[in-house]
Amino acid sequence: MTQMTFARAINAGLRKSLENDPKVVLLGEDIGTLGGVFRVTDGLQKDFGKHRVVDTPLAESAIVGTAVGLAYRGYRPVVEIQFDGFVYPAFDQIVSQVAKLHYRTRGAVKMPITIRIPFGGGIGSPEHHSESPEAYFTHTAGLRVVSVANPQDAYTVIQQAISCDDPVLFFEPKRRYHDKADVDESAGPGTALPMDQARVLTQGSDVTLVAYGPLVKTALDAATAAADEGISIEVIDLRSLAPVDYETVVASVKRTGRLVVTHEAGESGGLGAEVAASITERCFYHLEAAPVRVTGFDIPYPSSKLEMHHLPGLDRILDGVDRALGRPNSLSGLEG
Amino acid sequence: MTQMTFARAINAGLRKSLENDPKVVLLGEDIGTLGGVFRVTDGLQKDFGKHRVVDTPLAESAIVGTAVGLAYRGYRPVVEIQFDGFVYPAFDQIVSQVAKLHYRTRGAVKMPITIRIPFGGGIGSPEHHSESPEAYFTHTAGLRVVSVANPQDAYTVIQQAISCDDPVLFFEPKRRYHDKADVDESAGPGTALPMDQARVLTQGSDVTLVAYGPLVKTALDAATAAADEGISIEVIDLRSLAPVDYETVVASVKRTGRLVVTHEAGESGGLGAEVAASITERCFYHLEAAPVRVTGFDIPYPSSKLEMHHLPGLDRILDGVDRALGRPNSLSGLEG
Amino acid sequence: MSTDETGQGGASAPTSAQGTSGPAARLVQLITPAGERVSHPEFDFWVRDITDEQLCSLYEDMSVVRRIDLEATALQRQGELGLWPPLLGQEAAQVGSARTLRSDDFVFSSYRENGVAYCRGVDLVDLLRMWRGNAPSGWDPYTVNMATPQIIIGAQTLHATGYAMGIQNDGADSVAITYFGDGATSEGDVNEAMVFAASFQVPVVFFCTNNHWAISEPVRLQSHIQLADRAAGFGIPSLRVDGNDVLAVMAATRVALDRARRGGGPTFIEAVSYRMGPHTTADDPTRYRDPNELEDWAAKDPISRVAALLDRKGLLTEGLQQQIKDKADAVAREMRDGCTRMPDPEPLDVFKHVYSTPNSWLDRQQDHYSRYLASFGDPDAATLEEGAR
Amino acid sequence: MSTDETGQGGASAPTSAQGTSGPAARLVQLITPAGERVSHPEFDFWVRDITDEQLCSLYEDMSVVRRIDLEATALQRQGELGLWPPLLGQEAAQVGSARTLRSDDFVFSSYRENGVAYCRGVDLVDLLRMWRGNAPSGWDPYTVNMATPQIIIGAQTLHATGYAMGIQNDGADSVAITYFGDGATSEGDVNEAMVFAASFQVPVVFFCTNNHWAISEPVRLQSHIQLADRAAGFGIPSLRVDGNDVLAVMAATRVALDRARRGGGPTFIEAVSYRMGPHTTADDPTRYRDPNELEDWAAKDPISRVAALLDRKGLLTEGLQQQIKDKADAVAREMRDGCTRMPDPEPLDVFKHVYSTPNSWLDRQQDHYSRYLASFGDPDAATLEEGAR
Ligand SMILES: Cc1ncc(C[n+]2csc(CCOP(=O)(O)OP(=O)(O)O)c2C)c(N)n1
Ligand SMILES: Cc1ncc(C[n+]2csc(CCOP(=O)(O)OP(=O)(O)O)c2C)c(N)n1
Ligand SMILES: [Mg+2]
Ligand SMILES: [Mg+2]
Repeated sequence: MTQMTFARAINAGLRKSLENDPKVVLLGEDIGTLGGVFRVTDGLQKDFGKHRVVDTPLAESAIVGTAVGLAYRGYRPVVEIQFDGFVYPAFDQIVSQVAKLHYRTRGAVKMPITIRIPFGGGIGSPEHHSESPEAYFTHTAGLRVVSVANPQDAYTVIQQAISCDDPVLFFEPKRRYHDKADVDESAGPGTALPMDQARVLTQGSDVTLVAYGPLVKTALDAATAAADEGISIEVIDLRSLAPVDYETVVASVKRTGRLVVTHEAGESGGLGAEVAASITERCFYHLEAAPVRVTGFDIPYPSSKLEMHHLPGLDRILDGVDRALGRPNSLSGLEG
Repeated sequence: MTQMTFARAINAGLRKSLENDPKVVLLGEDIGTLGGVFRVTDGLQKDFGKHRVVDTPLAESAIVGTAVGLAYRGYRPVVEIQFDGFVYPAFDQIVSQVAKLHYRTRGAVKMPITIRIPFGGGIGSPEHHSESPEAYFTHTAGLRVVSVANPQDAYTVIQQAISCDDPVLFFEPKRRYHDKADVDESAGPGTALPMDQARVLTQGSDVTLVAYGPLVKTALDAATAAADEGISIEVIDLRSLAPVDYETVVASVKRTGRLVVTHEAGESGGLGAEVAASITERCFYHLEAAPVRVTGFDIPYPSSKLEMHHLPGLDRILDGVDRALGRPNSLSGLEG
Repeated sequence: MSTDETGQGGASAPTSAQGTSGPAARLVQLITPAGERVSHPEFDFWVRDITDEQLCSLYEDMSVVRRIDLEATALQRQGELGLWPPLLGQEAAQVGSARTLRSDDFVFSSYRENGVAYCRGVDLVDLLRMWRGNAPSGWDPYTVNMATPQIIIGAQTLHATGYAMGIQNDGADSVAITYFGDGATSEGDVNEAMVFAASFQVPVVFFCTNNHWAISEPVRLQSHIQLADRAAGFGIPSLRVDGNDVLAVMAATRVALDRARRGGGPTFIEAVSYRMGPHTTADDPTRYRDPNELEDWAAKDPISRVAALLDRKGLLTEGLQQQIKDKADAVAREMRDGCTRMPDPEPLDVFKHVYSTPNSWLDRQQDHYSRYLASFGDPDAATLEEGAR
Repeated sequence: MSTDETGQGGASAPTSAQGTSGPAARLVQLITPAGERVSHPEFDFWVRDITDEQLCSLYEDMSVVRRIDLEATALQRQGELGLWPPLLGQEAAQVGSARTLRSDDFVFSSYRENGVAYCRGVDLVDLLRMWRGNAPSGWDPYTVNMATPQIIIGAQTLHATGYAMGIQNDGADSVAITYFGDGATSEGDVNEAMVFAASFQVPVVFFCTNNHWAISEPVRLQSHIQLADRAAGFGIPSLRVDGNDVLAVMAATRVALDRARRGGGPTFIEAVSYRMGPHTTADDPTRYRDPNELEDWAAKDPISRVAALLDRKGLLTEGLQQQIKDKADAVAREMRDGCTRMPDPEPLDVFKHVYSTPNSWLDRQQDHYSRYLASFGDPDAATLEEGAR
């Protein structure tokens, strides 16, 4: 066990992948000499060379597009998109090429590309630096989408993503980069929980609270706070956003009868809608209330002085829990 | 009243907008001399000149990006994306610029840009020509998204979109381009139903069937077929996909107690998830069954010889209706 | 239909040809439209090994490619294909370049390079699979080292550049070549590909077929200057060749490949040709194209000029012509038969190969859909249900 | 802080300067780092009207801009701003170009052109609004004809090109100018912008500040050749100037503006400068930058060379220096006061201006959120609830 930050844990996982497979190459802006603007790739170019850890020109479509070419050649490229808001210039290559080439070539060409994206808000940044674009990718067939919420998962899941033969979007909750925890570096990608499975973090009987990435910590805090009021929350860290491990969520909701989903992304068409709709389909006769979404608003990410209003915090999540439980809440008395 | 095809009706609407407002300009690939690959802009360059109807170089990001600049200058650009699958290179300009500039400039700069996208399948085309990318945009704050299902709406809604001060993505169901109907050309954008409102097409008491774009016709056919079996379906043409006119859908579901949503786009994270989740939130105690989604699969659009399997047809919709009604259906006996 | 395994170039190559770049490079031509072999101080060197026999073989390949193209167009008209993008008029550009490639070079092309695919050895029926709507692609790229057609304009140029980064990492001396059109030069991706290729000096050849049209848009709308001149601004040398001259195309491609193999980085080739047919079988060029232009270019036909050259050399014998006709007939027949006999795909094929590992969302949809099919009591569907995974 | 309303150019302009383009254009310099005014056969003409008084005024603007920049950096260090992108070392490129613009020209810049914003007359407090995190942008673009900063690298070049299409349609003689960095030249958008600008020959100036770094990446990673040479490949003439020489920058910008106003289309300017500070206040350049490089460039400082020139001319009086110091002090004070006194935004501001017309989804979210705020019994929240629309 080693204490390390979230960012350091990803770094350690990347290092392991670079060591274990000579076909792993890292591509991105400022990932080499600088070690990334968040230092996630710190030291890797020095240790693995300029051909394994490549500082690229400033062009996101090209970064992903050349990763496709490298994959054709048998490589396993790991791409860094510097911030969430800069993934859109690469959208075409991701959606029309990375996601579809395995299908389009009838399985002949594999696209074992990992696209790392620091995402989410809460760090006081200017526009385009705090977005949560995951729903664009969870709606894209051919991609796998994961997010991690603690250093241990960061360490193992990044390795699982890299060794997966399908393309994986790996969303890193940037406001948790400095969180520290023990990491068991002997936990290999093979022995750890598979990356497409969710994890139940706290057992609870009153309501199921589904979160991922940056809000897992907030959800756990909410569960602790609720416990004081005698409310028992089962917190699930989704981990895999596409596909969602509905088996785990369904099992929980069948017991609790109530569901709250939370994310930073805007509500309409967000992953919460997908989870709510699917759980309703699968648990309709077990549900005692409509699933509740506690999410960011349908707005461009706001200025940093206002971001705490946009981001679901502990109180808003508890308000959502109250709604799911039919307890007094901010919308009491309002009709649908 | 004039009989015209769907494509012709859009052409007539574009012509009206060009006539009424000198600031309206059309931009796109092959829209001038050729009149568009679907002939939707046929004759417009001849009549309004090369500065109003502009054949652009082959670069989608630039088409949308220059439209942004034209909007800064007070123009109302109407952009054509040749096929759904070619909108992704423009994704960054749409999501980070078109959608956000009004917000980012605190209302100082308006983005009255209309982006026309022929979408959907059923025309036997090769890959990238039959996609349904609407959910990417309905999840993007700052955009309005509409789709139309008949020539009359095509004629009026395109004019409403162009005169709207917000950016509008206008999805045209390309497999309906040749459908003919009477169009009342005296119906102005001001007198017609506002574009953000849904329309109830058939009154029904057993189940609410929500569709948009190409599947409205299929939904109506399903309602007719169901009527023979004594099932009364209320078909709603959503028209506005963002925001969805939930008032209209809620009123219907509160009467029928059952909801089926259908679209060609893949199920997971599609607009159907959003509609199902929102209707469950607002009508939980009126729902007698879980909302049912009848959609395309989570796959890249398949080869044309298989597209009828992917596309929701009349029978699959009726199977979904049976599911909503608890009648025997293809999944009978299956547990969630 | 063969690939060029002979190592071209060497120390004696005229160096100026290798460095051709900069504005308004002169159009390289080795065979005039009238079939005259004109000598060229730099480029003759690069085709010095082309024997009469090889010339005949190039003539054959171009003729066969034309026949394939016409047959496919006919198949489309007869309802056997959903769509076809004719390459009529571009045979020299495709055959001339493809025939210079080694089998370990890798091709990333657009939808129009079916002549290149033929030269790479793609099975004739596989060539049509996608256009018939039977499958999302026709062949396994690794069996012929050519990716299946790219429809997203310009996207493949980045794939070629990335592949070339891989070649460089591997220390190999093969080359990635990417084909794209005049219209494609306007897309961001193509320009970004040149940025990356130049920055990393990787072995990639940008082969731009300027066929003068991007659907209805003339090349002048994309650029007021020659497309070959685009490359210099990225630090990439370029060549501008008569794309209807099979020898000039070979020479230019060899210059580029040679440079790439020696670690000299990317080259941009503009092959000036003409799209004699419609953009695709769905297009009607009479709406936008002056028929005189077509006539002008018909006089520069890439195949008839080689016929004329062979004739001058006394090689255009009846025997040769009959042999080529027989070959073309056989190829056309094989293709047509294979096309019309191609079995339809199975319904549950729609779920295949989306992922290479199990996916719970999709597996459930497949399960539900096979139950749906089975609910019609369709015995086929029931069978399919089992065989699906 | 004034704009250049005098119509420059005219029939007597030396024509060769207007046509400068092609590879390796020589770096234009009119003031040496030592402050010597060197004459130039073509470019002198374009600054022939610059009086001593104007030179002093340019000196003042550059000095004030530097002070603004340093003050903002200090404000960030003191926690008053969330982030600041210093322009230290780029004062001549920004002031020299911005001062040649007419007020009806329109600027589309990146985040670093705060000196340009100052010259356009942007309010000092508005300059900081976004960096403080108070609002998504600082000013109304139409009051100063300058768009607020663009963070998406290169995106603004397309906006400028589109705006210029609008100018052309309107038959106006104003110009759109877009600022971007060396790194930005690799983005597809910048290249597509050149394609459109060249195709339509619209009045736009591409002003590329080559400050040698894109965060930690040296310019050589983006291009092995001079950035100015990129433009020729698009059919766009280019100029390469000493970006630390305010007169050379003025001259080049005037050439470009003059060409644009006369219908001559776009021009690309590479202003060769240096980012003396970190990329932003969040950056640590010691991780990637050789300190010697910084020293070399310090010797080419854009402000001290004008001081030296003024000194040679006997114009660098104590009076002038005091006057400029007073001005800079006053500006810094006004900015600091305005910054620290800036009222925080109201919670429900997050919902404002997403749309310009009512939107049922958002209106409901706003309603729910104000109820939520009110549920805390916060009287403020209750008030906000009413005043929100
Ligand atoms: C990104 C994208 N935009 C638009 C299209 C539609 N489209 C298909 S072919 C074509 C013209 C391409 O012209 P060019 O690059 O010259 O190649 P050619 O067809 O002449 O071989 C267009 C616009 C597309 N396939 N992809
Ligand atoms: C599309 C996009 N990708 C990445 C970034 C992150 N980023 C911000 S500034 C910068 C470097 C820009 O360098 P340059 O264009 O030279 O401008 P400079 O900062 O030197 O003024 C990068 C990579 C971004 N803002 N936008
Ligand atoms: Mg072409
Ligand atoms: Mg820079």
